[in-house]
Amino acid sequence: MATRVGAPAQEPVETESEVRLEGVTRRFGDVVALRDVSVSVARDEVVAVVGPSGSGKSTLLELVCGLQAPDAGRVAASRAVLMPQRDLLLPWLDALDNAALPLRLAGGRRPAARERAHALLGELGLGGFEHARTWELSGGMRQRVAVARTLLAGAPVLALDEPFGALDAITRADAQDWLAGVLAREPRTVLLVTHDVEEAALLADRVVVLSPRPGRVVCDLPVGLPRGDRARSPSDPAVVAVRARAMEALRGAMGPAA
Amino acid sequence: MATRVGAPAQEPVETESEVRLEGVTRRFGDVVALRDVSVSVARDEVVAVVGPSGSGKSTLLELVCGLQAPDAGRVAASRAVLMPQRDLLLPWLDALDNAALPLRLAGGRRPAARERAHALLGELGLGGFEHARTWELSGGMRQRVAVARTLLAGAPVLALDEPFGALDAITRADAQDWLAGVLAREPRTVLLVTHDVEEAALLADRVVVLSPRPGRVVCDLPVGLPRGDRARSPSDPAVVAVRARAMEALRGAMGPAA
Amino acid sequence: MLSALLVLLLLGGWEAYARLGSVDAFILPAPTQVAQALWDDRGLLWDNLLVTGQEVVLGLALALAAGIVLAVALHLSGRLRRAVYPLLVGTQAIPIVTIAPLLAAWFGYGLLPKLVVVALVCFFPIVVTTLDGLASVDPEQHKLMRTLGASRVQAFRWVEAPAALPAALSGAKIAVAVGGIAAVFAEYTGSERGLGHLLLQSIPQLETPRAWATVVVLAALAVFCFALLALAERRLAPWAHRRKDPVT
Amino acid sequence: MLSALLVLLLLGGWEAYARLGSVDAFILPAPTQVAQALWDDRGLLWDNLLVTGQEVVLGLALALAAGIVLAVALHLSGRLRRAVYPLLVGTQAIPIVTIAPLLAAWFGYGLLPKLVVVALVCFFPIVVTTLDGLASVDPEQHKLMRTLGASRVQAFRWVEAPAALPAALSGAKIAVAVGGIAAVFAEYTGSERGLGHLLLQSIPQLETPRAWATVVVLAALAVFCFALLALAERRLAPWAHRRKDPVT
Amino acid sequence: AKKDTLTTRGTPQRIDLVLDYLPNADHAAIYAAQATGAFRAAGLDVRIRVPSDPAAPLKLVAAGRADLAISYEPELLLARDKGLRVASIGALVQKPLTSIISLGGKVRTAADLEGKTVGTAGIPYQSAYLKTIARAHGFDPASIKEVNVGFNLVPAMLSKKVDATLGAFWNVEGVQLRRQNKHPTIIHTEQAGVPTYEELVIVAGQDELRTRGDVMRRFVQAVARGAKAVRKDPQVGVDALVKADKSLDPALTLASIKATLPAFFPADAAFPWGYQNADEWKAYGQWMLDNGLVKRLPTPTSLTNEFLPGRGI
Ligand SMILES: Nc1ncnc2c1ncn2[C@@H]1O[C@H](COP(=O)(O)OP(=O)(O)OP(=O)(O)O)[C@@H](O)[C@H]1O
Ligand SMILES: Nc1ncnc2c1ncn2[C@@H]1O[C@H](COP(=O)(O)OP(=O)(O)OP(=O)(O)O)[C@@H](O)[C@H]1O
Ligand SMILES: [Mg+2]
Ligand SMILES: [Mg+2]
Repeated sequence: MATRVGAPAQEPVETESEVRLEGVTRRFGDVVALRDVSVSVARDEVVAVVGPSGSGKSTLLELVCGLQAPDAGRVAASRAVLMPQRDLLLPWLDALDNAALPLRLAGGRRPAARERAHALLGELGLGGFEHARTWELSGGMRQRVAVARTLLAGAPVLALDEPFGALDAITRADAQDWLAGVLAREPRTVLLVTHDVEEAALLADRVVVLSPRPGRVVCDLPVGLPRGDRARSPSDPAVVAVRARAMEALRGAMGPAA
Repeated sequence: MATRVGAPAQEPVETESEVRLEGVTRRFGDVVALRDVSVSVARDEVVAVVGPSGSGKSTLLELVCGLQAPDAGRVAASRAVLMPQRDLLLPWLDALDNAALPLRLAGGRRPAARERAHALLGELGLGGFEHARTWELSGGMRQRVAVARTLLAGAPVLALDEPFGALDAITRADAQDWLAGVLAREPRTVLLVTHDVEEAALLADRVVVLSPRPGRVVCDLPVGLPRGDRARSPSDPAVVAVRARAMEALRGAMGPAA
Repeated sequence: MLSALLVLLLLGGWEAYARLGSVDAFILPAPTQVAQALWDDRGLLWDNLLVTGQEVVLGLALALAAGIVLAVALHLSGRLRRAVYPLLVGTQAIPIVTIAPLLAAWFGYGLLPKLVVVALVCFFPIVVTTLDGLASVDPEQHKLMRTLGASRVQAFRWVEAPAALPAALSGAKIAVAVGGIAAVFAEYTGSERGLGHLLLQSIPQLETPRAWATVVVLAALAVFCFALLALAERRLAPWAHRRKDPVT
Repeated sequence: MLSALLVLLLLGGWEAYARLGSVDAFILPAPTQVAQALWDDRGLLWDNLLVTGQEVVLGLALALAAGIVLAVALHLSGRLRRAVYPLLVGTQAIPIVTIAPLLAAWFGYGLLPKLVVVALVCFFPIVVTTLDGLASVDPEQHKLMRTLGASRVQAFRWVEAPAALPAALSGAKIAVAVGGIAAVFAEYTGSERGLGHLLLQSIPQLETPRAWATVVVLAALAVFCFALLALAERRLAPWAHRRKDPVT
Repeated sequence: AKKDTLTTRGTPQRIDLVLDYLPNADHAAIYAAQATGAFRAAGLDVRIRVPSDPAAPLKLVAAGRADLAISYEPELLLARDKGLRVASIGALVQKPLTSIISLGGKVRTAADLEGKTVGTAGIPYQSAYLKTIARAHGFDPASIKEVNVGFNLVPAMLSKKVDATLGAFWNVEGVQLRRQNKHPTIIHTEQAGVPTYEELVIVAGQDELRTRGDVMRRFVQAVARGAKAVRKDPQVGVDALVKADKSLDPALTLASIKATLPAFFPADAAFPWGYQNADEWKAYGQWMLDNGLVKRLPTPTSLTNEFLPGRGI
C-alpha cells in the first residue's frame, strides 16, 4: 500500500482499508479542486462518487491512482488502475490490442493476451469489432474497450471514471449487470465516479456525494444491502432510497444556484 | 437546402422540412451503420434520436451535416452545425476562444466574439474558467464549452451528439432547462442524440428510436405537447408516457439479448 | 499529368534559355546536352552510382541507428539532453574540410571516412525530429501508461515510440534526401570513384554536361530513396495517414 | 552541472589526446591552442562573424518564407504536391559547386548568391516537416471546421497551421543549425569576407588553430540560433509543451 | 644493369602516397610508374591516395599518416615556415602551372592587366603574384580589381564577370579551353615577373630522409622511369591515368600530357629527372619573404636532390 503525503505528514493508516484519503486538499493554481476530503474504501468494497461537474471527482481518482499528489493531507492506496474519463485508446492498436494492453505490459504473450481480451470484448457486446481501428468505433464502443482494458489490468483497486457515461440506457443496464456479475465472482475494491445517481445506488456499497468546487464530502450514504450482494434492481427499496437521498444531498449542496 | 444523394437519385424534397433523410443507408466496409432510414424534421422542431450504442446515431448526424455521404438514399438539409460526441476543443485556444470560434469564422472581431462567448459560458456555469486551457477543464466543463461553441455557430439546424453526456444529474438538469429556454426564445431546428430517454422526452417534440446495428427507425414518437412549449418537467404525464414508450421500444428492438 | 506538364514546361524553358545563348553552355548546358551526356556516360555514371549508392545506404543506416539511439537517450534523460544536445547542434556547424585531415588520419582513405561523413550529415535531422516527436506525446497517454503499471521502457515501447514515429520518419526523409549530397561531400575528402569524384573531375575538364548529368543521377537517387521512405511511412504509421475526407 | 562536467571531460580528453602527440597539432590542435587563437583573432573572427551572421539570418528568413509558402501550397493542392515535391527533393541533391557558376553568372559575387545558397540548403527541412505536420492533422478536427462552416483558408488558419506548428518548428531548428555551414559553403564559391572565407584562407596557410577557432565560432552561432528557436517554440506552441508529470 | 635500377627481393615495401589533388595529367609519371611495374620492380607497393583538399597532404606526411605526398613548392615553403618538418625530394613538374588566362582578347599581355578585373581562387599568394606582375610592368597594383571567385575561375570568365583569372593551370584548363575553341590568352607567371618555382614536388617527412632514404630513392627513381616512359609514349601515361580514374577524358589527358611534357624534365638535359634548382628555390623563398608570405627566409634543407637517379650515395 503506497502512501502519498501532502504538506502535513501524518501517522501510518490502518491496513483494513485499501484506499484511504485523509484531509486531502488539491489545488490547481487559484482553483481549489478538493478541500479537506477524507474517504476510505475497505477491501472489496464498491464506493460510488457523485458530484457536480468540476467538483474534483476525476482529480480524486487520479490522487488514488498516484497520478497526482495532494497539496495537503495524505493518500494511501494499494495499486489502483484508472479508467480515465476520456477513453485514451491508442490509435496505433486495434480494439483487441487496446484491451489486451495491460496483459502485454504484465509480460503476457500476444496470442494469449488477445484471447482473454477477445472473450471480454464479446461479453461487452463488441463481438465482431475486435479488429476495428479506434477511429472506426462509436463513442460507446470506445468506452467499452476502455472498460475491458481496465479490468484486464488485474489491479486490486479499480478507479472507474464514468465508465458507462456514453452508453444508452439499455446497453448501460447490460453493462452494469455485467460489472455487478464480475464483481460478485471476483470481488475488487472499486471507486466509481458516475453522474448517474441510480447507477451509484445500483452498483455501490456506499455513495459519497461531493459538493460543488471546492469539492468536499457532503455525505457518505451506505446502501445498506449486504456486501457482496450485487444482484440488485432499480426498484429495490434500498436502491430507491439511496438514490433519493443522494439526489437530495446533491441538490442541497448545489444550493440556491440549482 | 443542400442535397446529398446516394446511389438511387430521387426527386426534390418538399421544403417545409428543414432536414430530410429518405431511405438512407450507410456502410463502412462490411459494417452497415444505417439501413433504409427515413427521418424528417420540420423547421424549429426538436427531434431526439435514441438508440443502442453503435446503432448509427453519430453517423446520422454527420450525414445531416454533410460530413458523410449516404451509400444509398438521399439527405437534404439546411446548413447544420454538429456538436461532435467528443468535444474536439482546440488545445491552442483557451475556453473562451474555443467557444467564440464560430463567431471568428463568421468574420467577427475578437473582442466582440469573446464578449458573446463570455456571456454564454457564464450561463452554462463556467464563469471563472474563461481563460482556462483546454486541459485544465473537467470533462463536463469541456462539453459545455463545446455546447456554447455549437450554439454560437448560428446555423438554422443544430445536430447535438450527446451534448450533456458527461454532466451530473443536477448540472444536466440546469443545462437542459437552459437549452429549453434558449430554444423557446430563439427556436431552431434540432436533432438531438442522447442516451438518456428522459432527456429526449423532456426536450424533444418527437423521439426517434433506432434499432441496434444496422440502425433502422423502430418508432417515431410524438411527445404530443404544443410545439414551442419547452417548459416541461420530468413529471409531466406526456413526458413520462413518451419516456416509457421509448424505453419499451428500445428494449423491444434489442430483443432477447437485453 | 500536371506533373508531366510541369516538368516538360520546365525543361522547355531551360532548353530555350540555354539555346538562346543567354548563358554559356559551360555554365549551363541545355537539357538535351545533359541527356546526351547521360546516355554517353551511362557506363561511367552507373559505376560511380554504385559506389555512391553504397556509401549512401550504409551511411544512412549508420545515421538512422545512431540518430534514433541518441534521440531516445536524450529523451530519457533530461540532464543528458541539456549536456549533449548543444554539442550535437554544434557538430552541424563543422565544415568537413576542417576535419577531413583528421578523418583521414583516423579512418584512412577507404569507405569508412565516407560513411562517417554521410552519417554526420544525416543523423541530425533524425535526432531533432525524433526528439521533438517523443517530447510532444499527449501527457494523458503517459498517465494511462503509469496507471497501467508500465515501466519506463514499456511506456516508451507502447506510447512514445509509436507516437513519435511519424515525426521520426519526417527526419529520416530529410536525411535520405540529403544522403546523396552528403556522400558527394564525403568523396570530396578524397576518393577515386563515386559521383562526387566525377563531379570534381568534371570541373577542371570543363565537362559541364557530364557534371549536370551526374547531378541528375544524384537527384534521381534522392527522389528514389525519398519515395521509398514515404511508402514505408504509410505502412508503418497508418493511423497518422487515415483518410481525411469521407465526402468527396 | 552534468553539462559542464561533460564539456570539461571532453575538452580534457581532447587536450590530453592532442598534447600526448597522438596526432599532430596541425591536424588537431589542442583546445588551449584553439582558445588562444580565439582570443588572438577575436577581432578578425568577430568581423567575419558579422558577415556570415548576416548571410545566415537573411538566408534563413528567405528559407522560412519560401519553405512555409511552398509547404502550404503543396499541402493545399495534391496535384501540385505530386508534381513539385519530387523536384524539391531533387534540388537537395544538387551540389553547390555545380550551380555555383550559374549563381555567379546570375547574381554576381555579392550577398545575393550567398543568400540563395543558404536558403536552398535550409528550406528543405522546413518544407518536409511542415508538410508532414499539416498532413497529420486529426481528421476529426477537419470535420469540426467543416461543420462550423470554415472556408479552406480558415480551416488552415485555425486548425492546420497551429497543429502543424510544432513540426514546422522542428524543421526550422534543423535549418537554423545547418544555416551556418550553408553560408560557409556559399562563401567557398567566391567571397572576400566571412567565416567561410576565413577558413578557406586559414586552411592552406596551415593556420589550423585559427581554422578550428573559426569552427568554434560557427558552432556557437548554430547553438545560439537553435536555442533561440527552441525558446520561441515554447512560447509559440505551449500546448505541445505542457508539463508531463504532475507528480514528482 | 643500369645504375638507377634497384631491384629488391622479398615483400614489397608499402608506401602511402597522397596526391596534391585529383588525378590528372600532372601525375602521368606516377601512374605510368604504377602501370609499367616500375614501383613493383623497385620493391615498392605504392598506394595512391586522393586528398581532401590541397592542404591536407603536407599535414598527413608531417604527421606520419602518409609516407610521401605530392604538393606545391609554395605550399611546402609555407608549411616549413609554420614548423612542419617536411622536405622536397624531387620535382614532379619543373615549372609553374598556375597562370593568367583571359578569354575574349581583353588581356593579351601582362601589361594589359592594368585597370582590369581579375578572378582568383582566394589563395593568399595569388594576390602577391598580381602585385608583383603589376610592379614588374610599371603600373599601380591597386588598379587591378581582384575578385575571389572560388572554384569558378573559367565560368567567371565565360559569364564575363572578370576580364582574366589567375589560378587556373595552363596545362589543364588552358589546354581544354584551347581545344574548345575559346581562344584563351595564357600568360605564364614566371614570364610575367614572378620568380619561377617548381609547381609540383614530391614531399617526405624530414626525419624520414635519414631513416628511410633507401625507400625514397627507390621511389623517386621509379617515378623517373615512369616519366621517361611517358616521354617515350604519352599514351602510356594516358592509359595508366584513365585506367585508374575513369572520369578522365583520354583525349584531353593526352593533349594535356603532351603540353606538359617539357615541364616534366629539367630544361638542361645534364640534370637528372626531378632535379631541383636550389638557386631558384632561394629566389622564390626570398620573394615569399618580401611579400610577407613567410616570416623567415627558407633554409636550404627545404629540398634535397640526394635521392635522384645518379645522385647521392
Ligand atoms: N490539470 C489541471 N490543471 C488545472 N486545473 C485543473 C486540472 N485538472 C483539473 N482542474 C480543475 O479542477 C477542478 C476539478 O476537476 P475534475 O476534472 O476533477 O472535475 P470532475 O469532478 O471530474 O468534473 P466532471 O464531472 O466535469 O468530469 C476543475 O475546476 C478543473 O478546472
Ligand atoms: N469512420 C468509420 N469507419 C468505420 N466504421 C465506422 C466509422 N464510423 C462509424 N463506424 C461504425 O458504424 C457504426 C455506427 O457508429 P456510430 O458512431 O454512428 O454509432 P452511435 O450510434 O453513435 O454509437 P454510440 O452511442 O456508441 O456513440 C458502428 O458500428 C461503428 O463501428
Ligand atoms: Mg471528471
Ligand atoms: Mg455516437
